[in-house]
Amino acid sequence: MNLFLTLFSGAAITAGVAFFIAGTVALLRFPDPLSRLHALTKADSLGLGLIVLGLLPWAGGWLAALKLILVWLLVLLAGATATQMIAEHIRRSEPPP
Amino acid sequence: MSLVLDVMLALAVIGVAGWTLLVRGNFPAVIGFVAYGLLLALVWVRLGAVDVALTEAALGAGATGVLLLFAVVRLRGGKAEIDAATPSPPQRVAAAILCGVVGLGLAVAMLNLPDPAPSLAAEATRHLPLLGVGNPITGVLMAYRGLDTLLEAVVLVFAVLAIWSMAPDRRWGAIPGPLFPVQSSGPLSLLARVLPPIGIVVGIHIAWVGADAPGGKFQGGTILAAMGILAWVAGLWRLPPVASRGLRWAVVAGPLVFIGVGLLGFVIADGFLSYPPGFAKPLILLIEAAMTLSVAAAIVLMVAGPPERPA
Amino acid sequence: MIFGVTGAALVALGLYGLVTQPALLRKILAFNLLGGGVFLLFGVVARRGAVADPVPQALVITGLVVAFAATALALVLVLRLFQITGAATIAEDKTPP
Amino acid sequence: MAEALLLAAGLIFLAALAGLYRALRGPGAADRMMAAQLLCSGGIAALLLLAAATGLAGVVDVALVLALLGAFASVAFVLAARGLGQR
Repeated sequence: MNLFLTLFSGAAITAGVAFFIAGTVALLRFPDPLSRLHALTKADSLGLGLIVLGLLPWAGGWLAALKLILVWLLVLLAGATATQMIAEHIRRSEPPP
Repeated sequence: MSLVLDVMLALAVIGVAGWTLLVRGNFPAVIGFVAYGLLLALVWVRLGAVDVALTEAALGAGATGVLLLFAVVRLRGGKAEIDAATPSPPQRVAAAILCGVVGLGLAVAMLNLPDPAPSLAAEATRHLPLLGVGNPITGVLMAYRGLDTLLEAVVLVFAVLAIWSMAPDRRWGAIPGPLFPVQSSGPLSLLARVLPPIGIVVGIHIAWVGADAPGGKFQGGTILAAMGILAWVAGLWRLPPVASRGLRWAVVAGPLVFIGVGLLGFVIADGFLSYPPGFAKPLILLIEAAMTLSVAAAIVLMVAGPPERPA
Repeated sequence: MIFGVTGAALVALGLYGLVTQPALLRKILAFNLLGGGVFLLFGVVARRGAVADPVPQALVITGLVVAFAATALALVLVLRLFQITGAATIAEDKTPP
Repeated sequence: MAEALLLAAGLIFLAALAGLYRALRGPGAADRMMAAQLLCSGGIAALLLLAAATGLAGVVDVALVLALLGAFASVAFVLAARGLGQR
């Protein structure tokens, strides 16, 4: 059981890190701000989700695991709101391509 | 591996700080400064000082960012005078050399500090069970150096008064800060409706948990203040006028309770700000609760600024 | 010990910014950089013993809150100066009042 | 185990820094806001990994506070860019 857990969380965290790096590559490569914004938020919300998933078994107790999930949900809420507002800002400040 | 992480973190902090200084335009500088605050919070976690990391994260992201952004928006213009006052290149080089020497001296001093590191950790933790408090930093803040924390609570009240005194006479007693239109729909109103309840619970949790784990009144108060500012910025909460009784009581509640319990020390313990042996924790928690309220109120008022609009 | 040198570097950077930045808002930002560096030095000194020394950490927490209050007051003063004189800097007063 | 977590935290932090570097140089204010948001979520991820690796008490609380106030900072940036409220 323990081996399976270690493999599972290792895989999840590696995938999470991969998504973060993908998000950053997107930020570096994509031409216009809107597509960058889209890729960035998707990548780091999902990346964080996978990392939290990977950390759940080692969180030590149910309450700590719930707190990790709460952190992730807050980041999702925060990311969604901030992204929409930044998109609004981009739309308003630059003419559509 | 942790060494590599520390070096990266250190270079990042210095890089962002340098960038904040050299970038054209106030707006990017403030964004750089908030990033600097975030990185400092990470540095504090690496240094093992989680309480300080909490304070830096809460203050940096929550209150200081908004405060600086308000200033940036209102300080637009004034370009001509700034160029006139920019020091000439030789002056800048001289200043750079001077600051380099100061930095070097500090670095050298930091690298060979006295070998048996003088530390008060032992004394601090030895008396903790007497106080019934688990977190040594709360023990220091509330008991060993209680007077410092009391004076600091009073400093916050004075800061609010000093900011209010900047208002023109005809605006005295008015509502502080600009008017924010009510956001009927859109992401901001969603956030301002969903986040504050969670934030208030988290803020009170962190203020409460401060007795035995990292946390405390300053961190909890700052989070509550940030939630108040969010609701105010989204137009959901109208700041009360400066003259309102409730607001003034909220700001002075913390220091008053602190002084009250301190004076109580004469009667039930052996002096000002000393706690009776078995009864320390309830008193400390009472002070912490009142202080959390006052810190939150003071920070909101400091961000809002002097009274501007008639009631 | 890396963070000790970082703290010293931040103090140097903050001081440089404080001295050379003409705009008052940027001076206040530089001053906060300086403050952050000094607090970092406190943190490093606190960390040197076997267990972290709580006294400097408590001082830093108090310091951070007071530094925020000082920044808030400084910004209000700069705003007032800007409202009265229309200048966001303290240039030598060439024109008599 | 802890080493692996620290490695993951380091990688994420490196990714966040790369994004920060590019975005802070970016012309528009929107790029800079994205940089702050990326650094915030990267910081939170690194903190969670550090919490698991070092077992320090309260580090998850720091991540919680950052998650809570990170959104708030980004919102404040957008509002400031739009010019806050009326006089």
